[in-house]
Amino acid sequence: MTTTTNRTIFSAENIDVFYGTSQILFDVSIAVSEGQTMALLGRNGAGKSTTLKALAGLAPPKRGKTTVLGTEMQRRKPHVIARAGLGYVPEDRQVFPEHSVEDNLLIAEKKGPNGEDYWTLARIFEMLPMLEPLKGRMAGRLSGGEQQMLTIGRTLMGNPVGLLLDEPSEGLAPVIVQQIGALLRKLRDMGVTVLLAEQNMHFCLGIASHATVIDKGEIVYRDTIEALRANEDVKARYLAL
Amino acid sequence: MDLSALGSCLISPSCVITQSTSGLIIGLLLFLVAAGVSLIFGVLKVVNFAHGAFYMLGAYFAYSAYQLSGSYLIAVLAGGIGVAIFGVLFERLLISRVYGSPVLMQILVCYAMILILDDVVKIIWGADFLSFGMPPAFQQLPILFAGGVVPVFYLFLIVITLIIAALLGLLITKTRYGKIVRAAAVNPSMVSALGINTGVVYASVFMLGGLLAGLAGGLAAPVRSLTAGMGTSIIIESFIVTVIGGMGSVAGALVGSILIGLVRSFGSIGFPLFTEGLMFVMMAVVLVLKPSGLFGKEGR
Amino acid sequence: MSARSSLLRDSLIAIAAFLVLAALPYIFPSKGFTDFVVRLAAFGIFATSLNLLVGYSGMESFGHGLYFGLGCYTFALIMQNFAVSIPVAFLLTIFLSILVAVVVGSICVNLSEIYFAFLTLAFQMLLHSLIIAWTPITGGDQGLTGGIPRPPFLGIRLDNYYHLYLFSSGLLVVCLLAMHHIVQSPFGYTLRMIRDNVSRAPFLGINVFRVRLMAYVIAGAFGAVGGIVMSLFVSGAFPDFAYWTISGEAIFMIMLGGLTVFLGPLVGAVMLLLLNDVVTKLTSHYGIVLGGIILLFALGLRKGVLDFVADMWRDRRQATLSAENRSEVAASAKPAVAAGE
Amino acid sequence: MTSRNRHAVGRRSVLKGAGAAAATAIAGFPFISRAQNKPIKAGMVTIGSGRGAMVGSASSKGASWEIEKFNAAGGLNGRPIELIVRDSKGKPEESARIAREFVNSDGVDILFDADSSAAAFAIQEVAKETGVLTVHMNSETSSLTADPKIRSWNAFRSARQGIHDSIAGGSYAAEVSKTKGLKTWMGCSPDYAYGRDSNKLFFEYLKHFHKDAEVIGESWPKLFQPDYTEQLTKILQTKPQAVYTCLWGGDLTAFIDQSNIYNLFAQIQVFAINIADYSILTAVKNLPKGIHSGSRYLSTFPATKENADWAAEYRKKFNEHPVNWSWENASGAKFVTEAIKKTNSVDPKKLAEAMSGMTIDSPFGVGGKLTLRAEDNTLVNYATGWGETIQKDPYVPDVKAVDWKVILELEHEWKKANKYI
Repeated sequence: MTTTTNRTIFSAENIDVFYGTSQILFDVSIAVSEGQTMALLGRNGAGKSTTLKALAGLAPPKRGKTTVLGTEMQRRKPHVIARAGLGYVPEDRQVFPEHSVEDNLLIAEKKGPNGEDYWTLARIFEMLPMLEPLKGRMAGRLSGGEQQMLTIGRTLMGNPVGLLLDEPSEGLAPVIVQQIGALLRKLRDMGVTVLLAEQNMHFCLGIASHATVIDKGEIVYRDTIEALRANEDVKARYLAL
Repeated sequence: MDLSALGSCLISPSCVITQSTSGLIIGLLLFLVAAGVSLIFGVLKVVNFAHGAFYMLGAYFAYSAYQLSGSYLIAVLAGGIGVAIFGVLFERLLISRVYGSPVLMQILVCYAMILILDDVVKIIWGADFLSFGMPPAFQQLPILFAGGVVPVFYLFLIVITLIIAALLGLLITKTRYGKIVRAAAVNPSMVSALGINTGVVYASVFMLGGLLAGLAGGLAAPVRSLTAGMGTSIIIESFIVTVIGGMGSVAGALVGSILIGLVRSFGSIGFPLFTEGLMFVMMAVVLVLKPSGLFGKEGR
Repeated sequence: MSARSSLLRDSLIAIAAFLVLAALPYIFPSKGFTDFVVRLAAFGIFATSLNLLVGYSGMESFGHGLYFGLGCYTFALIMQNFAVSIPVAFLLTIFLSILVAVVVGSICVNLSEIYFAFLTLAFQMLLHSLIIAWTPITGGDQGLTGGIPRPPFLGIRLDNYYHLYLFSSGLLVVCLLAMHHIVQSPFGYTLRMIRDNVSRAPFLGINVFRVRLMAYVIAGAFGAVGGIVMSLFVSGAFPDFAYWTISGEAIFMIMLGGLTVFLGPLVGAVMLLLLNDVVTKLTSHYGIVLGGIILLFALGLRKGVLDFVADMWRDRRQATLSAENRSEVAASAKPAVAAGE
Repeated sequence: MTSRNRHAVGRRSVLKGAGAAAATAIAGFPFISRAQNKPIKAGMVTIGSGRGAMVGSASSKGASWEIEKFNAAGGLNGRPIELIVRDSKGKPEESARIAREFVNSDGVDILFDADSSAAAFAIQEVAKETGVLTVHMNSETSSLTADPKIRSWNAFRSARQGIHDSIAGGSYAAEVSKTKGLKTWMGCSPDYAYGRDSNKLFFEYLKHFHKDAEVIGESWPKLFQPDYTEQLTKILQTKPQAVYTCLWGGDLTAFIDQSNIYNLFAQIQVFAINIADYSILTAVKNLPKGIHSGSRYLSTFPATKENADWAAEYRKKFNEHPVNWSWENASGAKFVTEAIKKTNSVDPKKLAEAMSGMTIDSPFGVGGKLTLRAEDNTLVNYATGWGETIQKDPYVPDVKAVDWKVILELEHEWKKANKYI
């Protein structure tokens, strides 16, 4: 079990990201250090997903750099970044619908960047017990919550050192959201480094230690999550619906 | 049209057996080519018009290997492996550069490749057709079975292609590689985000498709004459199979191929002048009733 | 600019173009040149009509040769078997093509992308099989031989090569003018809107099926005109004109010339015909040379010549606004992501 | 397919082609006709690519060799013939275009049609329209010259003809039938114009010579069909005593290879008109014995020294066996060069006048003579006969020549029946 240190696991430094000719991110910087759970908060369309995609290599930045364990990654393909230890969980739960739950997990099985092989099928099922009885079922037939658990489990199978989580609570029933919250706390306690993109600050309260707020593609605020909770001004300007 | 002849064939066991084996053999060789077309389309969304040329190359590689070694086994393997390597080169050097382009641009590249390969074959192996010759092991009298006639070589081809089909089926459904390939067909960027190099997956699919087409060319070489342009007819049939069976489905390709084989063999008795038309009618009917094909997934 | 004044402007350009074409044989007094333009008229009309589908409607038909072959055979058969004038045979041919297009189109246009491509291909090959099998009428693989009678009409004598040249150039200009008018009309904009966002169209009260069917039928009718010109050029008809390769050639013309610019397919037709003629003349290794050139275009430019020119033009204008946006377009087309979409 | 090298059409190199491309890219722009060059120009339209590529390869060799001899002997007062060969890719419309381009842009004096039958009809239209002297060197379809509506004063055929071969085949097959008691027949010919005509006429003359013969089935593979299994099994189901096929080239070798594994030749007498040609005989690895075949080209038939020498020299020169197209094209070119020598001109009217009814010395004719018959501008008196195959050289040891008197008589009746005369 690791604890929080000051070592940066992954970061973005002054990145600009474009889709086609329109710029989405402007000079965004964010760094997540070992064992930290960082919340990336902002309204719908503020640039949270794009920041995560830029880190994962799916939306390569035009300028600036991204790093994983100190290595520059901004020109790398997604699979290189994933092998370098950064796991990505997409917002819309992109399970492979015609593969079984077990196959979804096995496809993603790999060692971590330093040979870590903590996560196995057995450990995933131990962590996400609701998946075990479903392991033979087509992933496309799972409920939304189950699919969300599966995508998280699938990314963990790659033994990442850092995890990018894109709105894991979105569109799920409150009871499922609670379960996911519990799962994230468990991961935090295990010392997994997480960047959690969310619209819902309350969901992050018991999970994240720090918060970064993004709006219109720019970082507008960063502090501990408790400080953000107390800052009504920032909440009203950037987070209120 | 000669429906009475077709009718009397269908009630005669000897005719049914003979025509069915002939349908099987036509269909199974076609399957090896069509499966590659289907896989490549399913995973890469590339309509590989050059696949018929792969088959042709396989036959020519096998021919040269047979001239050098005198071994049919080596010849077939040379055809398969040679085209597998060629498939990877084709994918890496040419097709991978137009993945983002419109389908028609990809077809343009394939067509250019067909033109070039036909010419290259003409330069290397000559403009005259070549005949491979039956390997001595198969120079035997055909087997008589319930009044039907089944040549030994065709029996061998049927068995070997069925084995290849079974192995291919296992590879695609049971192995980790097959699971990754199918996943990449659905969602390549997610596969990439899980740390899998999709470039390698794509190249490997072309390699697999090339291997199958090359094997088909090598296996068929003893009974087909080799000429530049011999891939043209098989590629059109492969597309019919792919459409009928469902794009990307190996099982669909198998069923579709055998169906085409049977249409050809029984059609030649019932509609000797319109067998070709019959295949297109079948394709049109399937497309109208179930556009995704018999084994295809809806909504893709 | 209003639709009316743009039609006026187009018509003036068309008349000027026709006059230039009519004068050219006096500058190049070679039958080789007039032959070339007649073939170009056939393929230019045909390729442009296909681009109504491919470029403007996003309907990638692989079977447009159906109409080329149909036009060619219908016209030749009517002229050979019935004592009618050329305009009557012309109109009958167009009428039949429209009928066929309505039937085939009703079956095909609802299918998406690749399935549409394959089903149109199937129908074309059905016509090809029919031509091959129905020997007593069509001459089978030998083609329709024996020449096409060309009774004079309106003072036009199509058995004279210069008259045929004028007639073909005139048809080319008129058809291009008509098609340009169609793509610039509200109907043309509707087509492009459906192409760009098919799911939005129904919310705007557009009947997607009907609009697509109309585009398909219009393209078919113009495709048949190309076939008619070809049948006059070869004085007969050949099954090759209904084979899938003829659709392929039209597609290459579009891809070589450019599909986003109206005249792209015509430029592509000039290129492909010239390439064919020159390469056939110069080398026995036709396939390697033509294949190599196609590869250069496909992998080098990655778009048609006029597309390229148009993009350069646009880029130049945008350069002052944002010099860096362009390369981003290229960067966003990463193969791994793009291939799956 | 193009070559501007008048001495060795067969010798080409990519580099040279590229150099020529650069040099003629400007001058060779297709519309700008150039001033008449010194040499006499002959343009050959043929198939140089795809499955028919061997047609072009053999045809250009046959014709170019003859032209080379003419040039070596001084040409027409020092004017050599320059042979330009172009590839129609097997498309009739492209053949017509190239033929027109030859006449209109290149200004050829003579048009050699070494293309398919379908192309021959398209080229015939060009010949009629332009009045250029034309020789059809490969087309065997009879109506091309027999039908007065299609025939043209300036177009000749130096190829064998379907009707002649069918009469020859029918009479030979009838003889064999009578001795072996063959009554039930089946046809297996390619489904295109040549195949259908040949099939129909063969059986017509078989029945003419042998009243008991009965056709009990037909099967029609497509031209260039890769697999004949479905036709073979149909034959095995129908169980005829004999089969006629006019498959040719690579299709025929595939048919033989596939028939072998069904053991067809042991059960059924096969009459394959196109086997006795070195392109087939040397290509097929397990040639069965006892197949009946018409002679296409054999160095042993006619069994003369001239013929054997020609074949040997051809082999030495081109490093391959001559085939049917070789002699047909050599003959066509020979008629033209003889006519040029005789008239001392390249004027099409004078040449056509000279060629009509012309007889030349030739190793391929009966009695060493070939004639272009005046009444319909087509070749007669070429060696034609049938025999049975054996597995090795000379492959068809005993070719029975068919009497031209019989052929001409029946041809005359056939023309009458078709209202050609």
